[in-house]
Amino acid sequence: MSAVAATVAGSDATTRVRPGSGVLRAVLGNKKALAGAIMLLIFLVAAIAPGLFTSIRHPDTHKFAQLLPPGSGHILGTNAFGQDIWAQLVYGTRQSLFVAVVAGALASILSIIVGVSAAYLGGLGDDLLSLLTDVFLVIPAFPLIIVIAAYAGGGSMLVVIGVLVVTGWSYGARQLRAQAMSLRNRDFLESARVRGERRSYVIVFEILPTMVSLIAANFLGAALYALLTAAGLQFIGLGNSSTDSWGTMLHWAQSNEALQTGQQWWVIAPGLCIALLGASFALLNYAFDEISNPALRPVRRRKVRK
Amino acid sequence: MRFILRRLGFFVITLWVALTVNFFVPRLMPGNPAEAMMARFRGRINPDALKALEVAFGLNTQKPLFVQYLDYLGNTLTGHFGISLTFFPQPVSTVLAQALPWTLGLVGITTVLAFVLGTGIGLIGGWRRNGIVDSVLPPVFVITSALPYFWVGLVLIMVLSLGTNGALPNDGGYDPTLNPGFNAVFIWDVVKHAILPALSILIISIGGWILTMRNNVVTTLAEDYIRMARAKGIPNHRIMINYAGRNAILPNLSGFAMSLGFVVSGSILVEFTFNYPGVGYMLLSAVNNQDYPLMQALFVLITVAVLVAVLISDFLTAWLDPRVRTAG
Amino acid sequence: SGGGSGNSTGSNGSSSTSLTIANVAGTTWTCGFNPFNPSVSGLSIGFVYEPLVYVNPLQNSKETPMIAKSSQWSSDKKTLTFTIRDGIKWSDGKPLTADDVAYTFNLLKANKGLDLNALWSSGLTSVTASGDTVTMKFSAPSTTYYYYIADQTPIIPKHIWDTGAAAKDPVQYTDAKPIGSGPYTVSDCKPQNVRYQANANFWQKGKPAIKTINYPAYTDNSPANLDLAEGKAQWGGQYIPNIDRYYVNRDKADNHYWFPPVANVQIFLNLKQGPTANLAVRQALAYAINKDQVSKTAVGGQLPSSNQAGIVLPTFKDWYDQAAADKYGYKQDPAKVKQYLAKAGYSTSNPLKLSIISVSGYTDWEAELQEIKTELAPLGIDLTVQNIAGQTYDTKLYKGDFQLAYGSQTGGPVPYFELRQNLYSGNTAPIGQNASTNYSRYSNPKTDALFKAYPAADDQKQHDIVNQLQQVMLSDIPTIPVLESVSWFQYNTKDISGWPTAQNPYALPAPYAVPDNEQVLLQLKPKS
Amino acid sequence: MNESVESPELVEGLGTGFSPEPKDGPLLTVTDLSVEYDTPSGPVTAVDHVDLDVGAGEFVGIVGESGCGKSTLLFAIAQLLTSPARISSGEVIFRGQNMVTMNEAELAPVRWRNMSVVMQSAMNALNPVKKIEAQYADAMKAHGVRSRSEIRERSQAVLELVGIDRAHLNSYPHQLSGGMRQRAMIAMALLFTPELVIMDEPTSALDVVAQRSLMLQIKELQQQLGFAVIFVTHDMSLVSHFSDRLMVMYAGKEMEFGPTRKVFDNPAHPYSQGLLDAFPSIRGERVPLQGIPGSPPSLSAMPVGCRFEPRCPLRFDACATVPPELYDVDGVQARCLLHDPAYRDHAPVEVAK
Amino acid sequence: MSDPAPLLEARELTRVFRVGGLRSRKQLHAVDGANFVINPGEIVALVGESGSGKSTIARLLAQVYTPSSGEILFEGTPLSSLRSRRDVLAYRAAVPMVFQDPFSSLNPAYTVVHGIMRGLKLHRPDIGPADREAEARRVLEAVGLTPASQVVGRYPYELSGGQRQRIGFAQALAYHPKVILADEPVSMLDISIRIGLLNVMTSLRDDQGVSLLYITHDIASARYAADRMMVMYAGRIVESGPVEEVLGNPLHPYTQLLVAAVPDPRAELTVTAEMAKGEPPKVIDPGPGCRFADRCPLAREVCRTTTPPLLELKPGIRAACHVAADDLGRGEESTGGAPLGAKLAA
Ligand SMILES: Nc1ncnc2c1ncn2[C@@H]1O[C@H](COP(=O)(O)OP(=O)(O)OP(=O)(O)O)[C@@H](O)[C@H]1O
Ligand SMILES: Nc1ncnc2c1ncn2[C@@H]1O[C@H](COP(=O)(O)OP(=O)(O)OP(=O)(O)O)[C@@H](O)[C@H]1O
Ligand SMILES: [Mg+2]
Ligand SMILES: [Mg+2]
Repeated sequence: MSAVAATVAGSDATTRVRPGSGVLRAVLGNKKALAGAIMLLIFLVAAIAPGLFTSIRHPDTHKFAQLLPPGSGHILGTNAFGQDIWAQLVYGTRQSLFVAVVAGALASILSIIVGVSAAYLGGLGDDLLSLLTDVFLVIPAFPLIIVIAAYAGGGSMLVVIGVLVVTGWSYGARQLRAQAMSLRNRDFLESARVRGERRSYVIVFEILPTMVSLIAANFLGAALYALLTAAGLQFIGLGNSSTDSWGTMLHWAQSNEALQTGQQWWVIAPGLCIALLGASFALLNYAFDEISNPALRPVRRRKVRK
Repeated sequence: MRFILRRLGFFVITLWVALTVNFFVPRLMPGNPAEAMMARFRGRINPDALKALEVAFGLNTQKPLFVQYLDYLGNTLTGHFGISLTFFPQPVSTVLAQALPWTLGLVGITTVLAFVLGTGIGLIGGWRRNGIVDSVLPPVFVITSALPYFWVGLVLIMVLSLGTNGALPNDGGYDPTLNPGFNAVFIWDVVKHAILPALSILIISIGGWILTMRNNVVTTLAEDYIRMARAKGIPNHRIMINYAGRNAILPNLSGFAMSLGFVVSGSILVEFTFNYPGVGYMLLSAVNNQDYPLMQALFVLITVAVLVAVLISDFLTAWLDPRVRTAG
Repeated sequence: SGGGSGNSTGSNGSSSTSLTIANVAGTTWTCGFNPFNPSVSGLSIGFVYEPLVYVNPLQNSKETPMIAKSSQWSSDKKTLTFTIRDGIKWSDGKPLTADDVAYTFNLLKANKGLDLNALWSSGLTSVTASGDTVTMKFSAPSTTYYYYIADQTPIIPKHIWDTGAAAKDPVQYTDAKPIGSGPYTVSDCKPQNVRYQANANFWQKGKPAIKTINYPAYTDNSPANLDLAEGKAQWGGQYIPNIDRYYVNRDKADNHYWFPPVANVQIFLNLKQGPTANLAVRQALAYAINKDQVSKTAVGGQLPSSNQAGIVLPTFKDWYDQAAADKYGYKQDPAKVKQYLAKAGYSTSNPLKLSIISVSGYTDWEAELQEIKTELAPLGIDLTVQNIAGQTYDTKLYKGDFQLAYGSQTGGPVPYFELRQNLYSGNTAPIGQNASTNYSRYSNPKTDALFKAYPAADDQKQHDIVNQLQQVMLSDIPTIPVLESVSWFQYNTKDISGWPTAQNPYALPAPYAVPDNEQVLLQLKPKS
Repeated sequence: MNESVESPELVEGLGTGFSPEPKDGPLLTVTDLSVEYDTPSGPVTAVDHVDLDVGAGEFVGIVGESGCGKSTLLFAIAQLLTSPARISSGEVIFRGQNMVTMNEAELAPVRWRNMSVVMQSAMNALNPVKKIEAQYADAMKAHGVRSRSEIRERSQAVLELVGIDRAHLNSYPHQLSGGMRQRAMIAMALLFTPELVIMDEPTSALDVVAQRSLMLQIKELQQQLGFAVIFVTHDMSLVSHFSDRLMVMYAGKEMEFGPTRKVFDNPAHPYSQGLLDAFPSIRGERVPLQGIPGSPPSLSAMPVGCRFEPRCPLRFDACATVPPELYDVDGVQARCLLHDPAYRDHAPVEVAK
Repeated sequence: MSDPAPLLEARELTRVFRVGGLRSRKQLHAVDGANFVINPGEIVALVGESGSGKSTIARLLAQVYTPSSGEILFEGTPLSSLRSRRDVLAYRAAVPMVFQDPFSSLNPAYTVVHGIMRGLKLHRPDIGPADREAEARRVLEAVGLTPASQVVGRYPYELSGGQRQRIGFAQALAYHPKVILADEPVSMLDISIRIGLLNVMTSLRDDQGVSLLYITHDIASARYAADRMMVMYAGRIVESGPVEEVLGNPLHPYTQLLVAAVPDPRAELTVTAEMAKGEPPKVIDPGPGCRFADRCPLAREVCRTTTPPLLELKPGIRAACHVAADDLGRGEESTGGAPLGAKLAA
């Protein structure tokens, strides 16, 4: 188990930035994170108000001539079914983002519950929860998801989110536990108890706020995992192929030989969107990494006298 | 010794959990193995013949669940996974033996390569902090490691296979009309077929190694013992490898095993994209063919493979890091 | 990419005697060739094993004698006699006799697991050989079984199958080195490829003209498609999206396709429960779907649209009752939909909500259902598509646990087969129990009587019966045929000629259609 | 360079071979040394124009409060600063060579063989994943000692010198107690009997008893082997008995530098005086003491005049504006305007003496 | 004891920790059978080497740890009988603790006054929410963090170790405590400001009658501030008594060693012998006998077999040493430690 613990080395460095404004400032002050935040923002807008980006309301059912090239009134052309690829892309944002965010959030919550209670309980409870975490960490998730999705009949978004959460929480739990463990030896928690605070207060108001940046980093990691895994599932046809999402688009593109029949955009665009959204998570995460490990912060370059 | 026992214990428990999940997932879902059989031959077989088949293959057992569970554990441990429905009537184990070498070859070599390359680049990047390597690579690889495996595969196919008029093949493990054997033609063909899938895995997984290694090195460089090594007059390149590299790699080493799970996941998609005849691809065809015995056996196989890798890297870490041994 | 070496010497036409088949199997080969194992029978029947008689579904069941040089029904249609051709040798040189034929059928009797067409449980009572004849006795008139007996049962050599592993358990027998009477033998088998060699002992002298066949195992459509498009494989049997752009355009002179329809892809409507138990609802649905549009958008027109009578056209055009079909005039008609929905009690405030099950992974079905859903929405029918795993799908389908189900039947050489699969009450079961083919659970004594009369009837009478069955389809709407499933067939004429075409439909052209493939293989010739 | 090929002194000779020869000038001369850290809000000066000299075999103590730049000064002397720190001015002349202008290759032979470093926390300064012996061997191999037996012998000799069983050569750092680790570090510094050993708070992590015993041992070794020591601490009383000369630093500047006894008996700088007054004694009468109110200035907001001015009990107007220089007061250098002839009249009697 | 009702009293206070793995039976005796009292208005110094159990005693008193055995009485009431939240809170208010490590005892997510404000809310209902900030400023200034307004809005990472340590002390002051458990409250303070906080402690005692348990390594500062002193070694209290007596005339060999080791710039270096080598004391599963015996130059056979009890060897002075007890006989002559010290120096 200790070997596993080593993977999160560095995470026990004190969280140096306070929650709220601090995180915001850190993100704004980091170029990479800023780029990530801007990309995420654009996707968010597309998810909330797709109408801003396209005038087509129902990209699945609104049919045009088939196989139109890009331009020609369709930014990315139309596909073999006569659907406008750009419109599908825009409307696909919502579900992809939704799955990523919801599964990411639920997995993070599960991570927090398991990780923090393992650290806080200590003793046998910790041993069991840690074992559970490690087991889930090691069991290859994607094959398991495939097996579950195959049995569960794929399709339903609920099932997909469910399996993503079940398989996606363990990494975060391990990190949060390590962090909480390092907090456990920190006197401010004991100081709070000596002050006379209740247990619940200690957990919610003393422990959690100090882990904000790690929790955020975890959420982003889990969301990225959910995004990619869900897209992978949809791509191989284990998702609900009648919903608008990027993974589904890729699935259709692949099963229609899009690359070979001059519909490259049908493949490139949704993949690029997944990649960009994923990159925006990863870039934001970069900032949180730097927050929780000050050693990683960039230093200014300067000519050094020799 | 205690350490080894502990790790072995973890291995056994994890395996048991995986096996148990594997046993109960199908049983929590509608349908039963006999119906799976039926599904496989839908429309091509009459119900009477089917009943006879069920009997012939012992699919109609009505044993209590617990007994089935024990049977299952026993069979799994002895490598008896039953009969594949897709490759009827071959035993699943034979089918697995066919797919395994491909995955081991492709994913194994690529993962090790990604690890070695990534760690090396990360070491240099972290060592020459703010150097060219360090200022370009991290942002680039932050992005590449967030790419979907299958999509990278598709783009590579488009650019390097279709774009070159098939100079690099984009499907299968080798040209099926060649006769497999240890001859140059065949081996070259296998290598050619492996290039694009390997590249996809490499592109995506190397970034993680570069970044974590770089970060570890940067953190390690702040340690006093590095300064101490410099004070001792040890040449820079030796400090980089013997001190910074060696200490920074430790967390990565256990990460290596951890990440195998992710790489295996990715390789499934890569194998799917390239129709590479490995374990992951077989898993998906098992899914498509509703070949549940095969599916479950593949899952067990992958789990065991990852577990063994974890075990190996644990021992390796313990061997390299004395603190782990005693901390237990 | 991994393709065949079919025309490796293409420029120098005379020596191009090898053929590569591209037909996605979804798996690699197991190198078993047991013709009674449905997973691998496609690799042995037609190549190695032959039927008694070839029955061509595309030419009104036209017969081509193979192992049997003739056959004869008794007048009561209860006894069938085959005369076995002289001078046929197994590929190991031993002669093929009537004994082998009788042995084959009696093996099926002894091993139910081999009797895939349920011959022995549907009336066959005995099979005996004497001299060069084989006599089969039935408990009832059974002309409809002729197809299964003569065409669908491969004949195997007794001297191989009654010894060793085969004798011990013929069901699980691998048959790795199959001995048959067909035009080819297996010369080499790898999981990735089966190679066939012309059978030197084949009874038709000078045939086959193509000496080598490669049959690679394609686990996925795309590589097979690509090999076809690039001419590396010459005989294809699969769905290629955008086939004109993808396939034909690459080599307009030599890349061709022809998709003769064979059966229907249809919507099964649950007649026993839910909204579809109401005829008006079924009628509304029948008028709601624009089948041509489904064909066009979902599959690029590669599958033609079906008719409500359920007669596959043009394959069975002789059986089609145009007048009856015109009377009903099923085609998309919003006014009629509205009218029937109103009759069934649905309106905009109380819209009809239906769900349809389909198999996940069948992307063509998914695409078709997407289109249907799109078409139904503006007509006030809210369709939910559930793509579920095949196993779950089957369970639901068999047990009647669905509202609508998208699916298909296997059909046969005449419309009778598919209609019987759909409508005969003997093929159904109460909700909750397994129905064998009649999933809508249609049951009507009058219809059943028609099916019972059919085997003993003469040709004219049989047409009559099929006309009445079409009436049932049109008026009761137990299922809604949407598209016609076809025999997928792509072929390359650069180096090989003799392919079946719409003008000369001498056999079902798909490489996976057995034993039709034997007919094709016997016709193919290297171009010189 | 030619030092690197010369064979190391025999272990047996450790005790006797070296005699501090006062060559021409002191062993180490630091002049006008300044170190800056680049921070996001601009460079800050952590060591500000410090002068220092160390004679052969001399024990020089440096004291000062936390953060006043002691470690930075040491690392600057040993050329061990890493980004974001850099030397912005001054030179470090060691054995006649200016270390500041030497490159890594030129420094390598000097390091450890002539000048070694003992760091504050042995736990961090020893590589946790290498055995003690391997860490000793690394240092020796870097200086051309190849023979295995010689490496082993030497390692054992130095380890025993500091009173640790030779068996511990095979231990990993975490298997040793804090005191033992610190001793092992000191032993490592003595591998080549260098002329100068730089020690950065080598005892501050230990408790009083262990601290005392280690100090005694260091002093004993120094007298036995004759190397010079620069010893940094924030605990004045710790060096009071051991150092020959003492430098008091405050906020990056040296405030007072002179023979230890003189500084203790007669502090020339109000800050030194304040420090001494802040130490309660365990002997003699219990008298109420007064600390120095306030706290050291932050590096980014240095007072323009005397850096101690805001806290100084003896400050006068000019202190806030005139930066004092080092004045020689009776053999002691002190940076206080009170010793400037121009401001002498401001001096209260007690301080001027 | 002269006082009938000590403020805090420990009786046979013991705390063992299980160390090692899950099934390990090894026990670390951090505190073993400690008996002591803290009276109103006195500062008791607790000194001893690192790991001897000083912090553990403080934590036991603060109820961070529960005793493995033995009992703590607060104003005569056993702590184990405090059940209701009100009683517990009352005890918490009366006996606050200042933690050893200022880097970890402040929550990095909040401004430094968070602890003070929460404490006021919990323990000083008399102060309304509006006045809390003023009160917080008052206690901050009391510990020398002037002007308090500059400190109030800061986060811990913006303060130096010394400043944080004073925040911890201010927090304890805010509750109107009866006893402050101060675990090395000045260890991180620079020498120049350390004495200021010690003066705060003494004036608290003198002006408000607050008692303190002052835990420290720094013997000189203990002498400066404390009235009584307890010396710990390896989990046991080996000597206790009035500060001047214990330091001027140490009875236990360990105390003597400790006193001799304290550097003093004003005094001559007296002891030059190599001292106190050898292994650190064994606190994991210790056997019977004096735990200092292995390092003690005076150890006898009995020291290794019998645990010496903490006996009152002189009025008000207790020591746990067979040798000292023998030397002093049961008589009360004050021959003192001179002969011992001489032997030690030899
Ligand atoms: N990386 C850095 N960036 C900016 N400032 C730094 C950095 N490292 C040190 N400093 C500053 O340089 C000054 C001197 O630090 P240094 O470590 O030399 O102090 P010190 O006297 O050794 O203190 P201590 O007694 O705590 O070891 C401090 O004020 C510190 O804040
Ligand atoms: N929670 C714990 N679990 C296990 N062992 C502990 C725990 N807390 C303290 N110990 C052990 O108990 C012993 C006494 O520790 P304690 O912290 O009381 O010593 P201390 O005298 O305060 O030392 P220091 O002067 O270094 O602060 C030590 O050996 C320590 O390792
Ligand atoms: Mg320092
Ligand atoms: Mg302590």
